[in-house]
Amino acid sequence: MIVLGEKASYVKCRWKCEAGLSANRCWYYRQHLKEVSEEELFTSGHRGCAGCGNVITVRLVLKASGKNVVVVSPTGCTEVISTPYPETSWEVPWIHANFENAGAVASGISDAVKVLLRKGKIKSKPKVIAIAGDGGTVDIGFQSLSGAMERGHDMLYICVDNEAYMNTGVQRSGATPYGAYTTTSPLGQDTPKKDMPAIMAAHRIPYVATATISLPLDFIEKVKKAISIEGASYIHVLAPCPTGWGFPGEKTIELGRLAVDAGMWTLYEILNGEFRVTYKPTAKVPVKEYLKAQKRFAHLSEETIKKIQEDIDKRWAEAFR
Amino acid sequence: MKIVLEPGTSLKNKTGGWRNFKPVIEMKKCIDCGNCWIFCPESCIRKIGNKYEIDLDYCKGCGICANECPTKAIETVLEEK
Amino acid sequence: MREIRFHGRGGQGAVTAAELLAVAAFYDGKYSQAFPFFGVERRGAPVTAFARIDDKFIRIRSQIYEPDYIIVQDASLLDAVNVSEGLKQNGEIIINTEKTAAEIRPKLKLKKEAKVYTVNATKVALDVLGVPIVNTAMLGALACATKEVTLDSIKKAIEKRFPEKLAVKNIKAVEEAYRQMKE
Amino acid sequence: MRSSQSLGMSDTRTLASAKRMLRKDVMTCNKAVAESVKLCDVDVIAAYPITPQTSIVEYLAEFVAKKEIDAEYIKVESEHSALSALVGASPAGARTFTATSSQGLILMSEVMFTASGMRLPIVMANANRALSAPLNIWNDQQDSLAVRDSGWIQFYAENNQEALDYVIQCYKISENKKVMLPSMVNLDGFYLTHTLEPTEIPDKKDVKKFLPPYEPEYRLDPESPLTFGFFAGPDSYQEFRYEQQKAMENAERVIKEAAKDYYGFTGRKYSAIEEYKLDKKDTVLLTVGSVSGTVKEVVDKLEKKYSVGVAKLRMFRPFPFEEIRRIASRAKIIGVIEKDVIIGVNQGAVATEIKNALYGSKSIPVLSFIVGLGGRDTPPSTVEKIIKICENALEKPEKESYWMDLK
Repeated sequence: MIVLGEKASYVKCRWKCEAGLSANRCWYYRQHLKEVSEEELFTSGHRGCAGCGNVITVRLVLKASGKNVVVVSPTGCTEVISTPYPETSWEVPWIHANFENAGAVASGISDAVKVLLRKGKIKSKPKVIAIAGDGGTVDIGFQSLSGAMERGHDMLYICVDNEAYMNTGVQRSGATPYGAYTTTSPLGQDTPKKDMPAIMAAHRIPYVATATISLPLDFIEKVKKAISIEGASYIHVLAPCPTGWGFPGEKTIELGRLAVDAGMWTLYEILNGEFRVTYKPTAKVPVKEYLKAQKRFAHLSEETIKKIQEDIDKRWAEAFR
Repeated sequence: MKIVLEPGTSLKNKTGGWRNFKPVIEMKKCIDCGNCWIFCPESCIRKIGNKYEIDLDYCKGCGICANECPTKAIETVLEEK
Repeated sequence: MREIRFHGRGGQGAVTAAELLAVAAFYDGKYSQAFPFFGVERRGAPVTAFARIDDKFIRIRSQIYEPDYIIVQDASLLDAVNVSEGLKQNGEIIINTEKTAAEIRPKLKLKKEAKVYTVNATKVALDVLGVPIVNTAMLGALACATKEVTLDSIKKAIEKRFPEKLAVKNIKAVEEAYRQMKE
Repeated sequence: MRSSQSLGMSDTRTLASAKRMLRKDVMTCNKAVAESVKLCDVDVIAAYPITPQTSIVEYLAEFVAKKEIDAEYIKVESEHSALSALVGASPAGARTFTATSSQGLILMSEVMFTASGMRLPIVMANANRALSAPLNIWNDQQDSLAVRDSGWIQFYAENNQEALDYVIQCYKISENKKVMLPSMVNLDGFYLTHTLEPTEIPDKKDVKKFLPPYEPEYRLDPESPLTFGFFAGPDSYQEFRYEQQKAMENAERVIKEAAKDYYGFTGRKYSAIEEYKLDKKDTVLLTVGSVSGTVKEVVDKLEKKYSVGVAKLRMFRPFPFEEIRRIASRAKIIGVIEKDVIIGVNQGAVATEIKNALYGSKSIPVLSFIVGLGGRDTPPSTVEKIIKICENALEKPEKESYWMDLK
């Protein structure tokens, strides 16, 4: 098990290895990774793109959760690539209903489990996990998610954020970052990315966290923590998409790391109202490096990049005070 | 027709055919860090003791494993067609 | 079949009165039906409610156009609504007012066979309940004037509907209105 | 003579009530529906308030709060989420219930297709109400008829008793392994929902015997990790729809069986169509829902003058094609009285379906009478007019559809 909390060795481990410094130099990282479950609950043969960040997310979630779960996915890449009849990649109970109702469907399962346990109709209590894309979370599924979080069902909602509607061919969502090209923001997104974790935190649920697949130990730890907490929790995980962002498939993990190191994505958790940064990059990378690695930002002028950098500097100062 | 699907049935769909490049591990460089395994989107890198094996039936050749290998033990080579 | 139409103002309990009447008739061993006509109006606007009583199950579902009895919970409605519209030739209309039947009759455009009863239900309600909600008192008046339901069943319906303290007071209002009608 | 199916018949009641004490009370239809849910050992209720359904969810909330029902009541933030929550709860193994009306039903409609396609035995009560715009909170049946193709079994109640009885039977029908389709009970807004009348509540023990606990064939269960709600391409989707159609056909038989069992302990007989004074009549007035009672009253009044009877359509899905043909074979004209219209067709949805049923069989005129939209009252005088129009059309129908009482 990965030890939660303030153990010196662990903190040191995370601050070095997960920053992408060479894993061969960090004994702790290797040890912790060895503690991650080898069981594959999301099998090969799915239809995801080569280098798909969504699938890595699902794998990491299931490695953290183990078998005793029920997973809900709304419409999106994850659903389409994993369940074309008559095949499925899921080795855990899984259900899809519609695009905008993962929150509500998960509420229903969670409460059904509660009452069926009480009535002795089922024996064990699986954790309900919704795994939804950014479109199904910050846009069309927002209402049902907000309702579910506010009601506080025992469930974990994970937003797999690849910052646009990738399933339909890269259209902008509320999670698309400022400046990014999508087919429906051809001149670049002209609004800032919706701060969904902050909105979720405003629901005063016990646990909200951000994560990225590029720092798997941090992510797995957060999923485990969320599952152990009774009530509604929310994790927003940045999952780079080679197809939608325009970078070669082998760079999926690298891009996630760059996003964090450049300050485009901050890793933190809010446990019972208490905010804590869980990872501070050892060195701040200029955002230009992150932006220039992706086609969706290729059109940005120096001026715009400067503006983005200034915005990041401000947020960085706030986050890592 | 059943209204549910049996678990893990996508194993029938061998996605190895999607590949242009294939990863090759040079075992003596491997330090057993687990990076290739944890990041593989195809769940097709398996731990065998302290070594790793890539199931080419499913590997789509994305190259994440090679990119994330700290010792450059994995190389991607053009698939022979 | 007997058809009863209630006229009141939103908040005066006309719908409740119709419902209590239906429940009371049921306790008398009859079949009954009660339903409101809801507008989007809120407290204070004119409200209509209906009840039917019969010896067999009541199938008809339309509003009541030719009532046997009309209850007017608030005499001020006479200026706003044609309360006596459609009243059967020998129908009866019971009005909450301080005035006598003779005094109020000219305002009603009634056929000469129709009967008018008046009762000062507001006073009864204020005396007994402390609030000018006259629905239960008017039921007492109805029971006395028409004999369509028994006083006992009305009391039973009220007991079932209201919490005990309120039920006791409302039953008192029913009895008081019944007594006053008799006089 | 009154039909044995209609409520309040001493002959039907004696059978059951002689045997045991039955609970009878005066209540609104909304209360009756809530009472029926209480009898069915429902596990999860998810609902959102909307006029004129609201008191159903208020009663249910009270029942759950007082532990009279051992269920979870999810106070969702919309009707869409109400049905969505049940789409989660039902495959988790729960017996589920929701109630809605009008705009709420239409908001749900996306999920209705999902629930039926996933073959979930969800039961819903719908308080029939007009659709906006213009905004209107009163009764008609445009809402439920707009979702006629969503794969839900649809019943229409004439009175409170029928609504209560249908809800109980719906679970039995929907949960049948040969059916596995959701069902809805439609009750006319205000005309039923807010109308108090004597209603008999069946004995809990009888209902329990009639309706055993829900045992789903497949469940969201980590012990057997199945995938629900998958993606189906052009090579398989059509087959899933075909199976839904087959299930709907199976439902016809299952509905009959359920009605038979239900008769056994209530003495109340249900069939797809209730025939009232239909024998050897020229005109058949085909009715849906609460207006049926008014029509029967008028038929009683005018039976010496006109050759007219009533066929009350109790279920619209599955549609009772055979019964319609049988009724038509003995009649000269059918007048369909319904509270909806298909805009662009200038007829009601039921009338077009009747014509569909009669295609290729005996051809008699089918007239569509559009009444009561947006809660406009349908008094006996309107029914009388309809009977006269039908009588005149026996010779030669002037037109196919009539908007009654149009101002």
